[in-house]
Amino acid sequence: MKLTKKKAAGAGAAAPGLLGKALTRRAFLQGSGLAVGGAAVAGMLPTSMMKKAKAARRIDPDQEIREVLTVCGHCSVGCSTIAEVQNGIWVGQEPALDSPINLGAHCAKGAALRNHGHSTRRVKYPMKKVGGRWERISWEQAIDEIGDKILHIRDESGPDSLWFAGSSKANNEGAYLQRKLAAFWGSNNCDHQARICHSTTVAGVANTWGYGAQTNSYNDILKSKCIVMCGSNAAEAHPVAMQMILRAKENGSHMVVMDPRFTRTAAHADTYVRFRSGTDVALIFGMLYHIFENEWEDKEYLEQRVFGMDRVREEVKKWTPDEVERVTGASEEAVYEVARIMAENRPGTFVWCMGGTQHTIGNNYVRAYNCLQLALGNIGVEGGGANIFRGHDNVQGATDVGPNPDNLPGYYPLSEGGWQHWARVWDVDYEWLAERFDQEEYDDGQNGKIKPMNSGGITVSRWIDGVLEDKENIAQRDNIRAVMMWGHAPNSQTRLPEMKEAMEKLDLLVVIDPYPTVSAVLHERTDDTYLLPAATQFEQAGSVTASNRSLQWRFQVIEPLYEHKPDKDIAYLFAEKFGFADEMFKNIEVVNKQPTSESILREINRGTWSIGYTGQSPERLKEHMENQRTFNVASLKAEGGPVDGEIYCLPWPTYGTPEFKHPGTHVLYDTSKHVLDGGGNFRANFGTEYEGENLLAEGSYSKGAEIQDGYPEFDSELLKQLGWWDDLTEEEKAEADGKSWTTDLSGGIIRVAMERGCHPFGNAKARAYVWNFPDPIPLHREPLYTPRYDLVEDYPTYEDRKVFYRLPTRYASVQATDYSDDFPLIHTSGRLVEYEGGGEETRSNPWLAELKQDMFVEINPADANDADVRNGQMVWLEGPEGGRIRIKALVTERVGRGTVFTPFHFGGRFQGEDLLERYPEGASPYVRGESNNTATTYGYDSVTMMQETKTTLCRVTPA
Amino acid sequence: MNKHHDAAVRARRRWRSMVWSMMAIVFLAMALPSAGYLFAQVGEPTGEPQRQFSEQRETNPRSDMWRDGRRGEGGFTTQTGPYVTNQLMTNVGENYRQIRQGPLMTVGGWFLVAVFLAITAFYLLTGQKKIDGGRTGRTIVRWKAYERFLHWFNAICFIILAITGLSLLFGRTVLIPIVGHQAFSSYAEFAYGAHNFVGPAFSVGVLVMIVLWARHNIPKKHDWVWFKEGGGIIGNKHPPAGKMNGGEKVWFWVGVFALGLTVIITGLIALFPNLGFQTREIMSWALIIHATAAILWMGLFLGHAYIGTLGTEGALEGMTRGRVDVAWAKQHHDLWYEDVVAAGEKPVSEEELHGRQQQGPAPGSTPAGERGT
Amino acid sequence: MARMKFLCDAERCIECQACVTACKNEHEVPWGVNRRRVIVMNDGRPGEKSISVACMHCTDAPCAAVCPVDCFYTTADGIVLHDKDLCIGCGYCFYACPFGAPQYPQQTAFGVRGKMDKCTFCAGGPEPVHSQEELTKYGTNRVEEGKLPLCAEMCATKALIAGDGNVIADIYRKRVMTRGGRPQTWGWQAAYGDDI
Amino acid sequence: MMPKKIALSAIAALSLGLLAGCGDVTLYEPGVYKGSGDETASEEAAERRADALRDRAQAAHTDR
Repeated sequence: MKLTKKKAAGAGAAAPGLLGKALTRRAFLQGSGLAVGGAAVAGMLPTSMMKKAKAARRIDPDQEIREVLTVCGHCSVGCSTIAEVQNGIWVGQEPALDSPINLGAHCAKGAALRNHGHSTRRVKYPMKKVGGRWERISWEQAIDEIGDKILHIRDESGPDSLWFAGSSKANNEGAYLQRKLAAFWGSNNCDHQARICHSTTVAGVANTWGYGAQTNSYNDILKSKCIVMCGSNAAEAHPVAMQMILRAKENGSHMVVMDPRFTRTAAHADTYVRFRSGTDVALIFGMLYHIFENEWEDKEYLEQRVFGMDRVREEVKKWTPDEVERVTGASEEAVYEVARIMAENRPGTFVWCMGGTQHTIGNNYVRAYNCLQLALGNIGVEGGGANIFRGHDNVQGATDVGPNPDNLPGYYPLSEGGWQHWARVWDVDYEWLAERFDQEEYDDGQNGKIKPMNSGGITVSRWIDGVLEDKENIAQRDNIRAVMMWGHAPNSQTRLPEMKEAMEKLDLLVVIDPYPTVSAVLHERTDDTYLLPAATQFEQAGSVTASNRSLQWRFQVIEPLYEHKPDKDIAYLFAEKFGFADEMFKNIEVVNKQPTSESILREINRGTWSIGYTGQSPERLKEHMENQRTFNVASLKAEGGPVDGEIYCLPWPTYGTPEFKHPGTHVLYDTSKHVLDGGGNFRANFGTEYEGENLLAEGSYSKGAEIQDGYPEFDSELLKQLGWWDDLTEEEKAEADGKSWTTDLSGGIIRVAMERGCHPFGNAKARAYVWNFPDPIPLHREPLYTPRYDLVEDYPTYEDRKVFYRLPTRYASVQATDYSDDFPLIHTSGRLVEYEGGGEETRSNPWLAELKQDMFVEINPADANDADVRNGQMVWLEGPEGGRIRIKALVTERVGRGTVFTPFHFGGRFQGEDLLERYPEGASPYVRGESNNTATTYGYDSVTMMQETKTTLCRVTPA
Repeated sequence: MNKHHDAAVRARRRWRSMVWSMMAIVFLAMALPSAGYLFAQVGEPTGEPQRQFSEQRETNPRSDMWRDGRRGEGGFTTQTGPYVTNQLMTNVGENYRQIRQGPLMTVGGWFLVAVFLAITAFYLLTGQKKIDGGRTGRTIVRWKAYERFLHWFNAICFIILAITGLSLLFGRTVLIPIVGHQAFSSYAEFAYGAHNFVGPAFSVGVLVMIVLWARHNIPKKHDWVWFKEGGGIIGNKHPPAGKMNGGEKVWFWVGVFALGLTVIITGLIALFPNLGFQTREIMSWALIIHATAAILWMGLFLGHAYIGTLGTEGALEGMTRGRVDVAWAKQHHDLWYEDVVAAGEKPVSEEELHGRQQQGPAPGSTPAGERGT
Repeated sequence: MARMKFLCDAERCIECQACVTACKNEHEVPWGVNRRRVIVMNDGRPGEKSISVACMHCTDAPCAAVCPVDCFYTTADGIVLHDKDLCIGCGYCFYACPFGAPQYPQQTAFGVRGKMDKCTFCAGGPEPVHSQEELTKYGTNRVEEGKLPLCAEMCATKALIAGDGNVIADIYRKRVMTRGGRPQTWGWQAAYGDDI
Repeated sequence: MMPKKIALSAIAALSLGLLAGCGDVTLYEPGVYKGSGDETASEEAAERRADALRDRAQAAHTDR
């Protein structure tokens, strides 16, 4: 009926100007909330109710639209995007075509970012549970009550009875303050997602060649002649990285995917190898077997730059093709083929993700990959490298400067030296800081005693045991009694039934998050439970470190919605309540109880010499963001423009002060470049010799180095020996004397070393043999829950450990029981492209939630027939520790026979029960489902406490 | 008496005018689409004759998959929604388009025009078939009130459905040129709704009719004779017929029963997509069959309506008053008349009828024929 | 004259759904209505390929041919648009479209569907450019701002490309030459006829 | 009978006339849309934005 419509249209056409002005932001939010909510609700109701779904967005064409360049918060690729803001409302999203990282591209999550500026499914204001019901409270009341309770617990049980999870989603400034808050509180009991993400990578890689980060970059893959992806499903986890990978493939690069599951990434590979989950070491050594057999290794490289490869060679000899096939299931032809491709196509890059890290011997996997790349001479070259795709948007940054239980920002150790350094940076008295900690000494697990200030705290993967374990078995004063989940989704952790128990045992549970997360609903607590609304990344400014170590500046898009507060503000409020705000924020600019991101980053710049986080001043980062278009996509180097010659967003290490203008390091350990140009070599972090063997590089050095051989790391003594001491200015001398390059706050040692072409961290060999690890040579060990119990005799796990990160940790005693008869299927897990992490924020985004509405398990047709299960049917998936989940079966050949796959993003249902009632009203996500981790099992990496999620057992029965 | 007679005459006139206007609507409905062809140039066929969905003839490793994709083989999709298909591409739609825009619109349209013209020509040539020897003045009950209600209910529904249905099929060609897009869209929205809501009611009516009247329409031997003599439409033969003659039985079985059920079933398939079993393929074929059957049915309907009204003197009364003249009964349905008389029914004259009516409806054999007029 | 087309490069498409959510984001398309969808063929098996499908803006559009109220029109640069004021929600275009592009807000008894909704190539509809009516009924109008459909602009791997047929054919041809393979311009012949 | 026929034709003609009066008379041409206009559908509009769109396609889709 056109006539009536025309009339309405006419009226409407006149309205926007008036309405646009009259419309307050709050009214807009309500309107848009109704619309979006209506839409989603309609989708769940019978379709006849779907009429309500209608766009309610208003854009006034006559008013100015502000464009804000920001960075996606959903994975580590670091995609820029342009937010269009009008009247404080995020009205549009445009691709940032100039960004050299994504060239405007996004995945499902990135393309749906704008919803974060509108979502009503959030925790809108502070809430607490009173008699089992959520009640709204004020921020003042919340901080007051929580603070009092925590202080009370501290009085009774010491500072270590508070454990808190920081966040890999906080920006560098937020994450840094989280670590600093823990330090000033007097405990190392803080951790974040990196523990259950890439901790084994960081440990394995750092101990092999120096730094624990991705050596090259997504962009650098364009130069690879061969791309091997093992345990990485980039098409779903890092979709925009696939742009570079597929471009490289089009240019003739060979793409190999090795994975137990035929992933969406595998679908694009030239070669795909399926093998049994949990056998990477055997597979990689099977490849090395062929490489050594055919003398494909880079002998000169090994001689000059690698230590201990001969010892690895001995182990590799055991991995004959027959044995490899027996253990992994991969045929000799397949393994030989991949080895040949890698050998014939150099440089080649090796990519791994959670598939290679989340294992009880994850550190062995990682080092096996390293050995393979070292043998081929692929590390430290453009197009080569270990391209370790990180998970969260700032997991690299939070690892570098954030809440880690086992080190201080910049990977400074928990030893007195490390603390002294940071006390100097923070400008606080070391003694005062030390007194904040529990002064008792506890078992260090190596027949010694250690103070909590110097012992690694309880990890995020194990906090449950910190609550549930007998007090006598824990190497600290008392159990964990209060937990603060500050930007952490607990359903990404294993053993949820026990977590429920632990949560219920706590004296206090505080959840700080934009969304309620599973922490708010898993348990049946009635009181002493708080929800504090934290702002999303788009409601605050700050720097964020992508997987390639680039620190992009994320400009603030909108003011925080509702009563949300940025992480840094929350940190300030707690510090104030705990009574050390003045000390903690001594050198940080605080405006109206809100610390500024810029001043926090400057403090980070002043302290983190060890990893070169010192050159990335906020001004430099912003300048880079503003000149994105000037950067070359393959080299990430600016060609002309105001930042000519610098690498995009100064990937660390960017040594020296901002004024020193180090260009950032695109490819780590690359000897073909001058150190002032981002060149380098392997780090001398483990002394100069081991058992009489030289650990320093031999005849290999970065371009233009004045020392044309290996050399140890720089300190004032070395400078003096070399006769370079007088290159320092007088002020530098005063500061640098007696210091090393990592603790010299003047940066003089670094400056002089680099100006002479030398790398401040020395020039050594990479270690294929890591003597300080449980398995110096990476060994294959069967998973704790293995379907091949017959192999346990040959490849057993470790002995149980009494104290490991303060907790007893079981290995052999778990493996002692054979579960493979009752639980015949390998249960492995991974990501979906639509969701991220625990999934709460993405499942609360209707544009994403609509795409995956059911939790499911992928099961091979043969296994489905064995279990009498049809496609689409509801099934029970049960783990050997008793946790079980009721989910949909997806019968597919994507998984091989004997393996099932579940995504880990779901939550809001528990063992068949819907937890909807336990969410604060209106804050439940659109899609709820069983968390797969309800059915996962015990198992922790022998170096880092990484949880085992990729290889456990289960059985599937019709529900 | 006279007064009564006048009243009866007036009533009859009223009835006639009603029926005529109804007929006029029907004819207009038929005529409008056809008339449109006079105004508008007949559209050139818009599609290419037969589209090829195979894009590459060379073989390549994945050609099988793409061929399947083009053939409409389903894939996997995470999108959900009532109108989401998991097909990359399907040529179901192309078939639908070709048939609808091709034979259905051209052949179907011209078919209706041709039938209409043929009937007009026939009428102009032969004129109305009169009652042999004139009316006797005595009448006999032919259709009871509920039967007449059923008939006219269905007739009205049919006409509404026909008009609205034809509007949706031919409106763009015929009406848009006349009334423009907007007016037509408003009308079409109404027509579409009317069609969808009258349809189910009509379905019920037709089903009831089939159940109630099937027994009158069981084919008999004498029907064969009726057909051999061409139904007596031409010339002066009076082939034998029971309550239903051969022609009416054809209308019943071919029209009401076969085409009716076809139209109803296909209509319901198209009308209730929320039942869930309907794929796009089933739906589009349902629409094609629906329209084809409906057009055929309308053709038959034109004949039925002509014979029942203009074509035959005295036929319409059976459905309006419910009573027919004895002469008409003997002429057209001799076997039935004999049966009725044998069963004890006595023809009644107008006078007796009115007299009886004055005393109120007589108990027993004769139903209240005039009630409702 | 430029002729707007979509092209989805199956060698690049990784089924990441960015195109789908970009569309939802840009036009606030309600739950249950999908202007664009991704189809995976041979899901989970070697040879798996995915394609993003939406309205292809056909040269001789079947939807327009069967529409009883003639509500479709083609812009001079080849974008097939429709007028929701004229649409009666009959569903014929859904049956006719080879790509399953037309969507409706409802699916209920008695054939009530609501006004048809489909990809507009981010070119809005017949309402005044950038008006609230255009925004609510059809979504934003990017083409008028000199921008291309957001789905294509945001594609993770630049598999989905949109724009003037000559330009995107050029871009695609270069890729195919680098690849040394044969082109797979999926859906082009069906949508645009033989002269590509 | 003749008067009835004439009456019938008259009704038909009248109805047509009345219906035609409902709106502007638009003569249909196959394939040509004559509904409410869209100013952005014209040749001029397409011409006006062609260059911008061409540049945008290059910017958005080429592998820089």
